[in-house]
Amino acid sequence: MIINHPLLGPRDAQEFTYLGDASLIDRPDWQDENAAEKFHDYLYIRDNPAGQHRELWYHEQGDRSWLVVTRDTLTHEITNVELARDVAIAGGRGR
Amino acid sequence: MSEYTLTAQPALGGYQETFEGVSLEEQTGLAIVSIATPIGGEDALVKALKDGYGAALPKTGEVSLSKDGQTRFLGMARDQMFAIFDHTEPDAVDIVGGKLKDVAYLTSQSDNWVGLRLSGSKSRDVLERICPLDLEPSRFAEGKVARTSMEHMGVIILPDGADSFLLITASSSAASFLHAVETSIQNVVG
Amino acid sequence: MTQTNRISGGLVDRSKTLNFTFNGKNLQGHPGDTLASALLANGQRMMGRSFKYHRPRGVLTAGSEEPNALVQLRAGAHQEPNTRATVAELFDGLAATSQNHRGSLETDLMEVTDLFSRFLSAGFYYKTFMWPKSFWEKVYEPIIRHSAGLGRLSGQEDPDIYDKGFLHCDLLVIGGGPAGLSAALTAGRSGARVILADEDFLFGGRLNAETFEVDAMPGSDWAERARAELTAMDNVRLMTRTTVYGAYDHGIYGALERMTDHLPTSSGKPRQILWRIYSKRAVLCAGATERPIAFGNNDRPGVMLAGAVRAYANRWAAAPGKRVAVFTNNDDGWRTASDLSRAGVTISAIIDSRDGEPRAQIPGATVAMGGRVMDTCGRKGIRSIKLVDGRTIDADCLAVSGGWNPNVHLTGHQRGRPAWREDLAAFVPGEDLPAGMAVAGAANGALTLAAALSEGRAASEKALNDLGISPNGGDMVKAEDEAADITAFWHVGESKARAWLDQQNDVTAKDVKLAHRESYRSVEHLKRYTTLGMATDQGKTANMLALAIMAECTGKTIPETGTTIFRPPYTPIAMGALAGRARGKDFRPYRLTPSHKWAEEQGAVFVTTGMWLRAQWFPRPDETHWRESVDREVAGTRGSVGVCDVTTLGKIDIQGRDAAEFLNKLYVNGFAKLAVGKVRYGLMLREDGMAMDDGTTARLGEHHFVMTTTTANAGPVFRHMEFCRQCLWPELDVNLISTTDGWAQFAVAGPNARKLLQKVVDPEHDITNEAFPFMACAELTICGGTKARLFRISFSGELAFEIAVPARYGDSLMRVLMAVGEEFDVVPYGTEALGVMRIEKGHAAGNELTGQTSAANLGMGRMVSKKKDCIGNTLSERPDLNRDDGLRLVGFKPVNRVETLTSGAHFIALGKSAVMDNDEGWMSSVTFSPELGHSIGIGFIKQGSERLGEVVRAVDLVRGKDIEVEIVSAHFIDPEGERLRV
Amino acid sequence: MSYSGWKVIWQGLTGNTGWKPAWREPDPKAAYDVIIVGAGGHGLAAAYYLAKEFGVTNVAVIEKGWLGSGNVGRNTTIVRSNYLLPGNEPFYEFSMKLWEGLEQDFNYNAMVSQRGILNLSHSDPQRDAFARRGNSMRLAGADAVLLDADGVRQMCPFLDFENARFPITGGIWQPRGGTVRHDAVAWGYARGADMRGVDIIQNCEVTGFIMDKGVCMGVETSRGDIRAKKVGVAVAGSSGRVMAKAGMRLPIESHVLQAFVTEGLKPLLPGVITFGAGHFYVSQSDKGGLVFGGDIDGYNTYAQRGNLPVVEDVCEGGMAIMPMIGRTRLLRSWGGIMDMSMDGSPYIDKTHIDGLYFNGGWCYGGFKATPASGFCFAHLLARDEPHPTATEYRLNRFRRGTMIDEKGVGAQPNLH
Repeated sequence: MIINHPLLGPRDAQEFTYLGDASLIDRPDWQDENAAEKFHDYLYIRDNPAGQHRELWYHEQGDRSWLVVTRDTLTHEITNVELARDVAIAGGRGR
Repeated sequence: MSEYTLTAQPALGGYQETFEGVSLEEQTGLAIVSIATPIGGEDALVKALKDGYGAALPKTGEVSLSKDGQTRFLGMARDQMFAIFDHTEPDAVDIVGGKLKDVAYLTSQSDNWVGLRLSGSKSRDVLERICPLDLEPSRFAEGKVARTSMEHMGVIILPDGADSFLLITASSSAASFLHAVETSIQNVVG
Repeated sequence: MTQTNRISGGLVDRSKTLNFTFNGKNLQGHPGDTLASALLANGQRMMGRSFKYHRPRGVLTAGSEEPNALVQLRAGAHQEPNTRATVAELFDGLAATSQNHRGSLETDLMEVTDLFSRFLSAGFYYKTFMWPKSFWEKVYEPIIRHSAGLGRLSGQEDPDIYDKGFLHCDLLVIGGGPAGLSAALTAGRSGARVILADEDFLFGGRLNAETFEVDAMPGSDWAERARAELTAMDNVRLMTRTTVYGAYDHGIYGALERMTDHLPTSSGKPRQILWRIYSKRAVLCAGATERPIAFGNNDRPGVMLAGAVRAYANRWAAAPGKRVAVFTNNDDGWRTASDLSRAGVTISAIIDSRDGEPRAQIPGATVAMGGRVMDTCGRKGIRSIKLVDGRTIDADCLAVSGGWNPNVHLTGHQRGRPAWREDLAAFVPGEDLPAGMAVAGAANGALTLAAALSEGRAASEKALNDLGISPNGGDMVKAEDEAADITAFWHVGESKARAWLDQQNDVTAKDVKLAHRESYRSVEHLKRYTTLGMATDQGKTANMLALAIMAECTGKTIPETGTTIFRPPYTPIAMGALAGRARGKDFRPYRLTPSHKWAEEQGAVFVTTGMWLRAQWFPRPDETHWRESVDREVAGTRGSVGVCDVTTLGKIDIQGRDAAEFLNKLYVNGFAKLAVGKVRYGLMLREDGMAMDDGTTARLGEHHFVMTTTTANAGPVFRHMEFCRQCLWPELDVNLISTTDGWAQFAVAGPNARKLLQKVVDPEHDITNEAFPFMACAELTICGGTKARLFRISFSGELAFEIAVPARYGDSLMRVLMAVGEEFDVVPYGTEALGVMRIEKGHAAGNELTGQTSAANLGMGRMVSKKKDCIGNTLSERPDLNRDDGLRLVGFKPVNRVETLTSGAHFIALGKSAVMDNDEGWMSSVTFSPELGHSIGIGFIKQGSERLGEVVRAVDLVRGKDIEVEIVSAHFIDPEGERLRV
Repeated sequence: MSYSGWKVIWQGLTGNTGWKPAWREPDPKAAYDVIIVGAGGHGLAAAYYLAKEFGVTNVAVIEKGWLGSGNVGRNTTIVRSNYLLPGNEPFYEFSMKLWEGLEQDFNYNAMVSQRGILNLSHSDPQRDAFARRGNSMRLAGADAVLLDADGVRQMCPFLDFENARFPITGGIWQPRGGTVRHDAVAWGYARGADMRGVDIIQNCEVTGFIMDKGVCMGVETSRGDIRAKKVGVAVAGSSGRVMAKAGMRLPIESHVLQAFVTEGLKPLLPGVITFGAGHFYVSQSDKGGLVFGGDIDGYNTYAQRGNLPVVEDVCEGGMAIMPMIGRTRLLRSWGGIMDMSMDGSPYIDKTHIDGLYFNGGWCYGGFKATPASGFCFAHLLARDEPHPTATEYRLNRFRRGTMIDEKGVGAQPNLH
């Protein structure tokens, strides 16, 4: 597979390490009253879609950036690649 | 005062060989300093680079040069670049620090890496066996830099001439990397 | 022996003669021959035996689809089983032997199995060999396995080398026949970066096998001219002997280039190269494969595909027989008759299953329109054929054509399905091609010449337009379309004798019918039940016939019955090539420590830890057992001072205004308040609450920390930290960079450690206990001004330091430490002594940090701060991780001190039986303690910390040991930690 | 009809015209006691044991494609019970015992071939871990032999002992491990279930679940609604997709595992061998091909195909331990979709929806579990309580913190 890195252009997926669903960015608040349940769902439960999947890849053999890649799990077509840090900030993390 | 002094050893013993169509040479005395941008500190760094070096902040994957041509800034990541220049002592980080003051986070990387220069008309054919990147001259020429993996080893590669590449690889596995390049040479031109 | 069947013409170089042997017989051929063409030229029809019934078989095809003519090529360690004679290029000295027979090829004792074939029909083995039960392993299976396989590996290491590489292009053209050449010329002339690859050693494809004209010259001449033009283009890479075998995601293709297989020896160069081709667009011009017709005894040597017969005559100047008959359902068979007749070969008959007028006048040939071949006669090769109308006709070669199947394989590698074309009676590429791929020529169902040429050009132009390159292909080539009428005809129903479909696996038409009768009706069931299409040719010539017969049985159409899924590789690829250089010591890189060379000089024994090679111990000449060396190293360290290279520990430089806060969130214990100049031990959890890694982190400045990780986890921890930094807490100002390789780091341990270091540390730096207490750190200079870092930390439990210098000085520092340490009898120690001392101190390491153990299990539950958030704290509070009877890390001593503990033993309470229900934990690490003089261990046992003093059994069934052990504190030596604070 | 050597001879003498269909092709009835979704190995085995052991015969097995088209049709055929953890080992040993009597039980020769499985170790910590595991196996009544390097050399002299990057220090050997002809397992269970009255309905896709007041009453299919008292889903690889139709999110990700076979060779390997320092395991089939595999590709996918890096990685591992295989050729590769669970261990459990039962999350260990999985799922469906060897395979175990994590890599499915 080839991942079109937003800063570096197309790179072989072999340079990357895969983590999983991009929802892993959304780490719950430890002081939430349902923190135990929320952390359980956060860590263990997946949508696991057959189709568009937003997922985390780490450019380990490159610029060490974490990326959010939107990829179809049926065809492997990649339609979007973003820097995970930007996604995290846009999603409200770090506020 | 200790009666002993320490002597520096080049990781590959100052390796240098010439083959038909390529030569391969360890770049001893290559100083490397990592420069990381603090959050919100990009403007200050841009200014310090300009003041200290007459250089621009490189984009990721690109190289900018100091005004005196002696220091290259490799854009390694969005918030990190490597300054590389010839300097044999291990105090490169202080030299860069002297120029940039405290606008960035500096880390010595000189001893983390070993530089190898591969040059000659066959150098692309040699790299073709181990490097996944497209090295075609119109796509990857001087001014570009990339970090990738060759034979399971991380490598920073930058063209520094028409048929010349600087290959920067981790010092602990440098012997294995040298072996990989030598094997390519042997398989292609040897 | 003379080349009795060599005829005139062709593309072989008669000016040179090549000597080769087949089953030891000396034969001759010429450059340009394949082994198959040379054998045919020498009149050798029989080339092998089939898998199941050991039927005599000759060559069926002239290409990589060959099911029968498989030979063992070369000898000794170079022996290469299952090589298709049809693609093995002839070279001087080639030695081939036939396969799968006991006795000679001609008199195979195993031929007897053919007599029992009625009992060995499809799937018979699923129905028998079940009684008596014990006979399966003792009798039946050994017999079955004994007859397994075709060729034989030498059992020796492959002596050849292999390489790999990466290529990039705008357009990859797969196949260099008329369509492929046309596509490549168009793109090449337009300035695109082109790769043209063909599995053959000549470009031209069928042009070399036919007598067609292109641009008013023989097709093979045109192909040669095209090759020459493409060769001259800098933007085109031509690759012969290169099979593009797989279409992978995003335009990546796998290709195998055979570099030296056509040479007597590879001369130290790679035998084959595996290329990964990154293409923006690809045009598949893989041609088509002819299929046979099924009829009785259609497997005898001499029965061949008509296109192959034509190819042998036209390209290789080898007549497959003296009297050739043709059986066809399409116009192609007639071309075989015409071409061979023109070359002077007698055509005895043409049997065309279609009605109507003969399609050509062939002198001397019997013509049977609407005719069908029912059976063949002859023992080791055909002598005559029998028609359904009762006629018998002499022939030593029967050329059969059932039509052509487009080679759609690569279009299906991403699970695209082909589509049925009734007019061709064949499957063509479907709609869902791999992204970026187009198909042209015969592979696309354009089975005639002019159509193939123009499709190649058109597909190329379309790809160029997609890429924003203006097509500039020059003049159209001139050629004509040949006659190509076909009426589907699959098998001769009147045949009583067995009609073979998959010739290598011996699957017959009856087997397909049996599969249908027994309800194995889906194509996949059919394949799996009968083994159809599972042989080395992947059923390239067989599958369509079987599908057609199954369709007849079920009353469905062929496309309703199904298609086969094509998977890589297109043709089989040598394992050596897929591995490339990654063999032996080159399997993975080595990481070496800065003192490696020095350690080698000392005769150190090395051990692999991950990618690193570390000194395990340093034997002295008088030591005969590793324990002697290790005990001495431990005693020397604990008694005076020892030095160990600990460079392999991961080092991460952490800087930023929020570095302290970042560490506070990463580690379970607090780091926010760590003072500058101090080091702290930290434990990191995964989000699920299990221990991830541990190590020490030093605060070198207000905004500057250096973390150490375990050797094994350096990479994963760095990745995890970047995840936390970029994804979880993007607001924190913190930057990370690895400095593992940058600093040579040595542990200096033992009561004289300070004294030794005082001899190298420059005098302005005070490292006395008062100025530089336990857990202090500093940046200082040594040996007259060399920058260094000093950490007062201890893994051994002794007064200890770790000293780090830039890696370039590592070798030198090791030598200096040894020299200045001479007066203290300093010992270098390896990982084994390191391990002994850490077990004596009860420190957890890799055997304890298994990813299955929590902070509580490790006895560090109280370190997990409840006052702050950190990775893993919430989920570490789950009930089953906090059970009262949870596992705890404790120490163990054998009750009888002379007993040796073993790692991996399980704990069972005294008086209970050794079964899983009574399992209370396991011993994780053991060592002989030189200081205590007996074996000790640490391990996990339920409620361990509350059971100190209790005796349990350590049961090690796999080593036959069962001993009583006492539960003790894991801190065997200096439990109060006095030594490390002096 | 029952199969035997005599039948084979008699049929051979009479033209092989008397063989009967191995299973019927029935139309679905309006209702069953139990519907099992998925005619893969586990689903068919569950139906077989429901009928044979628990007397529940009014059962349908519903399959989207052809029976056996799940992972039972695309694996590397290995059976073993060399597990470490108490939650797993008794279950897999139960499975091993069922394998050992399977053929006589269902009157179909699935070629259970117990030629042993050898896991190589390349370091002392790895040897220690194998000892711990071997003892777990022995405590659970399974067989395990710890070998040193010489022991391995005696058994497999062709391995690379002289020039290895990761020298072989020993191994753990389970003599009763081995291989089974995978398709025959599906066919044997299908035939056995069919003979006992189970309807196997192929080419019938489940499109939804019939729900009434939160209770599952049956399934909607491409061939109409079919009602049932209980519905069990055993569609590993597609669990995410199918259970989503019941509104469930699972602790599962779908990944592809590739497998490979070489051209047929004369006998070469004694049993199953696995490399402990790379990703490679191999056995030789009764036809002579080397059947091998390695790691999953490592990214979520429902496409039954993999990519080149893993192919290379696996072959590199192969050449690293047995450099004699360089000149044999890889013939065919394929990919199967795995339910990768969050701790590497499976689920056999009731769901929170009454009447709906789930079997999945087998990672790449599903084949060897087939008999026990079927048996335990049948037990759960018939009696509404877990079989004693499958008590830990609960969907809610992560809430309690009872992970069954053999590899110790945590909640990252692609690492299991």
